[in-house]
Amino acid sequence: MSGLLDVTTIKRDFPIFNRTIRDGQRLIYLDSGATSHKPKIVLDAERDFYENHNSAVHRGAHQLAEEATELFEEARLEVARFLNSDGSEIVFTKNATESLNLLAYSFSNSSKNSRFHLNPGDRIVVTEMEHHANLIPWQQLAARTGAELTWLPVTTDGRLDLSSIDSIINAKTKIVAITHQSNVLGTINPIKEIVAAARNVGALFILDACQSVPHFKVDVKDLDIDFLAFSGHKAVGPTGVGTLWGRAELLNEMEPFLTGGSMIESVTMSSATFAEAPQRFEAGVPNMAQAVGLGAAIRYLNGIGMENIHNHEVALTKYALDKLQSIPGLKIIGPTEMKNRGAVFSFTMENIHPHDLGQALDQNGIAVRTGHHCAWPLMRVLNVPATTRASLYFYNDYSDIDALISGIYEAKEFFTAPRTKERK
Amino acid sequence: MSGLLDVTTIKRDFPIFNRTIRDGQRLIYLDSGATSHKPKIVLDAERDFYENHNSAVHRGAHQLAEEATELFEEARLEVARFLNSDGSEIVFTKNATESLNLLAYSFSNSSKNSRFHLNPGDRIVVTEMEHHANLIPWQQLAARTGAELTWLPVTTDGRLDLSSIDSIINAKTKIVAITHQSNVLGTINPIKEIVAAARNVGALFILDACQSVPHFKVDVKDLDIDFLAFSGHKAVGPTGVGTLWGRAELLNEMEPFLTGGSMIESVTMSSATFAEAPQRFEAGVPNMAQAVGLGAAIRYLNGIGMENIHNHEVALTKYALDKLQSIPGLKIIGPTEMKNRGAVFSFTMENIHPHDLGQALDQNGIAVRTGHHCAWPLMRVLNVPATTRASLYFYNDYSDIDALISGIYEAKEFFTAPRTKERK
Amino acid sequence: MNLDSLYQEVILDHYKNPLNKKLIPNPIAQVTHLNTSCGDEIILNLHLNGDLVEHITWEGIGCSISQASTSVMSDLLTGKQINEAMSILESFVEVIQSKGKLNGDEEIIGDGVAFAGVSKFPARVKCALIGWMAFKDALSQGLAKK
Amino acid sequence: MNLDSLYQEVILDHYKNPLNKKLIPNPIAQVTHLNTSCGDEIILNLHLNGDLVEHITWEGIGCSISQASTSVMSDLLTGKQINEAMSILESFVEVIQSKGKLNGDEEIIGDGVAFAGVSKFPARVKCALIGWMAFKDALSQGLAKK
Ligand SMILES: Cc1ncc(COP(=O)(O)O)c(C=O)c1O
Ligand SMILES: Cc1ncc(COP(=O)(O)O)c(C=O)c1O
Repeated sequence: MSGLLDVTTIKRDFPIFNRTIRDGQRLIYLDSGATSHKPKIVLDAERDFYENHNSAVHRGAHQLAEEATELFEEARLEVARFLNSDGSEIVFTKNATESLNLLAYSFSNSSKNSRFHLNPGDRIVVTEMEHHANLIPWQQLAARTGAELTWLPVTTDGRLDLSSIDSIINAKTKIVAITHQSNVLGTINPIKEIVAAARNVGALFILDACQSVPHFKVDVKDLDIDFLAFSGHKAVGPTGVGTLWGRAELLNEMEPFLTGGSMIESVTMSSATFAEAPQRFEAGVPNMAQAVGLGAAIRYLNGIGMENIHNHEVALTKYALDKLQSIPGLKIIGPTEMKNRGAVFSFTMENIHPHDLGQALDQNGIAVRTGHHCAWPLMRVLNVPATTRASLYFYNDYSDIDALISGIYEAKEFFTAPRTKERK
Repeated sequence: MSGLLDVTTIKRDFPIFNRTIRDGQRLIYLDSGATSHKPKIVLDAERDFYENHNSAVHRGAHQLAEEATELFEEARLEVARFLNSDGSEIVFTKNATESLNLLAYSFSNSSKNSRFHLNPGDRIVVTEMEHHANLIPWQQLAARTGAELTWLPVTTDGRLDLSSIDSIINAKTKIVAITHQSNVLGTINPIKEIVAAARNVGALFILDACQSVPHFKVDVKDLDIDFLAFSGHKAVGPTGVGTLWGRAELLNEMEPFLTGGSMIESVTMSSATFAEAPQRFEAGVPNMAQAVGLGAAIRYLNGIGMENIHNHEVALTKYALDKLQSIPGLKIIGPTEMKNRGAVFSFTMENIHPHDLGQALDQNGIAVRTGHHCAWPLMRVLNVPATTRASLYFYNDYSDIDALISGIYEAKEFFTAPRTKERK
Repeated sequence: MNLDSLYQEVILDHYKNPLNKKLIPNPIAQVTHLNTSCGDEIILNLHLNGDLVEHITWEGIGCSISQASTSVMSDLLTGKQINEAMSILESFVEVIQSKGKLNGDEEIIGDGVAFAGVSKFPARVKCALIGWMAFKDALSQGLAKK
Repeated sequence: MNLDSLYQEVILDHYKNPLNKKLIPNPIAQVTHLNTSCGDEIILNLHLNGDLVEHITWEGIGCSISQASTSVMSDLLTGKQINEAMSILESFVEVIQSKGKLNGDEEIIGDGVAFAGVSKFPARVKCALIGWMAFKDALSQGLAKK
């Protein structure tokens, strides 16, 4: 039994599925929400860069430098097209965390009369389901500027509660920064509705697209947002590369973040002026091979088809929700209906701590994540100390879910069986 | 003829030397100051990470996560040992530029009573020969805090002028940030002497070791410094990874820079507390494969031997200085004596603009860099708009220098030959 | 390695019936330790009587390893001389950090030997140590107050 | 490709004997353009007379490509109607950005055809365009002042 995509064939593109786990067992990887695996084509693209074109981009007049620059800039265009945007709007960072910090620091570097400047009393709005990467930078920005950080609450079934949106995103609001899909709950948020509220009060809208861009088509024009962040490593790309997309007119108005080589216009001992975006935000020799690898990753994803990936994940989600809910004592933390929901499943098991469950699954070759998933405040809201999380991608199929289900039953058996042996 | 190392054998480790330049010519790469090439062993280490162990470090309890974490932390220890330090003192960044910005931002995030806090009137001291990466972050920090940025001047023969060091590094001085070796001049600065001046007034000492760590043994304990930055990609490592070394007690007192996942202790919606160093400074899923690649790069360098690399480069430097100075019209920008000098040669040629000279060399397969080399203020001081720079590494030999010399003669011939053809 | 060899009966038993899991008030030191990667938490109260560890009581949430290990620790170290307690603690830490190389001496670390298998799972080392580290911390705070 | 086909005689000649390389004072617009990757600099003065480009004079330092191209530009566009000058500029830019695909029409861009080879060297495209971009910039500033 398989999903809509031919997973057997797809898996052949990913070398890691040739290895086994804990003494010869099949690798059942359900941790793509943390990081995805990489197809051979991405590794080959990085390697080709190093073996044939390696050189510092934008800096040399020799042939290697020309070739390296061309490959790097082609990768930028690939990412730009993927998001339905323009090359001048794509900044390469090291990960989504840096992308979001770039915004928060650039805003606090801005001068008093800039649109990015925050004053005491101004508001930054996030949600209770944010990943730490889209929460702490805003806490810090609020602390630096005296702005107030507030948030949209989460309902007990893991959706955003928008009932008070107009009082939360109010006239004081300058920035709204929200995740597209929760990495814990799987919830896909109604971005257009929130963008409309932000537009109404003239606030900037920032989308944390770490868990959406790898899984379904994200079109920045259609969503009508201002900034977007995602990480290459969750989208079958290399580690060490992330993306910040921003509207060109905004990026060009923003103050720099990291400063140094390649981002300048002119420099004296005591001051400097800066290049246009995206160069303005790419100080130093960039993560060239990684950017080139990300370009290849996106070509690969396009080859599979984002629509196909989405449909495949919808099928898996339906299957997994049914199966998981049939396990006695298992509680799904997050929406249990299919609507606006991705293939990420957090759950708790009666009388088994998530760490123990994760360990038991690992002994069967099943990789899940346990803990607070870098969304500790959400855990507090939902009143769970931790969850077990299975997160799927297009290289997973029904059999992986079956393995998870029987692994859970086995763990249940092991941890809740009556015991006789006496303590020494 | 070759240097002290067996370059023919060494080159076999570097796949890029199998390719040719501009219609079948041998690649003569004299741009390692910008970025170095990578031995196969480094590419294999990265690939092995992706193909066999890929997983988010420090986050999962499954086998892949364990293996990934172990490889990542082993790489950290490898870097630590290389600098004669401890794993807890090594922070992985994306490049040296980020390492230096990390310091500048962390310092401005510090609270009033912290030793890192700068007040108006406090002094930051750099030199006139800094790379933009070790200049602009301090300009910006000075602008944010009201501190004063000042600098040690450079003499006409490209050495630091230390005659007024005691009035420049004075009681107001809180930070001294200086390059170990100039990426333009090749000058190796007398670090211990400057550290002593900094210690005298209680200032922190930061070393930009981008051009030293790859070329000779750098021992942070012996130098008695506080922080050090270098980039992996200049040390036969991957792109997308840099290092910040800092004394443990300083790192643990410093405020975070990038914030997000994996660098926290505890998080609520409105505030957060932070992990110990180095985790405190590594927000988000790190550049894991690149860190592992850097570990392999350092093992490779250790295999060749830093002492051997240094001796090899000393031999090349002697040879190159003699040959270059014999070319009529060629002027070396930087020291012409061997003492405290690395294998980096900037020069100008009478009546040939560096760009044109670089282009002519490129047509012969010779990769050099032209321009201001991200040290624009130094160019102004030395009163040259730009230079041509040849920078060598242990995979270069005498024949590469010979090729450079004859390439320069050819260019001279071409650009200065008397011409007859009339303008149309 | 199968589940049984990691989760020995002793561990599961301590997990189900933890010892000293009820805080006695008025300790000489109270500490809270977090496992920052999963959100687990141990609150530990220490009572000293001269050089004697009089009570180690605790509260908290966590996985079987962390709960059982804290239970074992509280049982083992209560009634010991401070220096004896510290030397048991050092022996236990050594086993847990041995990456599967040490089995531990039952004479010294008692039920603690059941955790030797944990040392092969780096991600669980913190779980096995959280209670012990809390004790160590409480002890140094308690001694500072004396 | 050998050096001669990139550095055509025309280029080397203009480099040695640049035209209009002496600023005439009191321009309607003066602009300074930098090549940020190498530090090269062009200062350009523009004089308009109604719809006519009356003088283009300049100063600056740079490589042979940037100097020669600015010289060719100043010669070619002086005395032209503004819209004619702009259309020549567009043709030149198109050739330079063609990555070796266009040779350029000598009827339109005159000595500018000598720079067609530059379009194969992405790092030199900026050099070939710096003077032209300075003119474009000065023109729009000049027109704004009218
Ligand atoms: C002396 C010096 N400092 C800093 C840097 C910046 O290094 P990176 O661009 O890798 O951040 C470089 C290299 O470009 C350098 O040569
Ligand atoms: C929703 C969300 N936002 C942000 C991040 C941070 O991404 P990274 O760690 O790659 O910077 C993650 C993943 O860890 C995530 O799931």
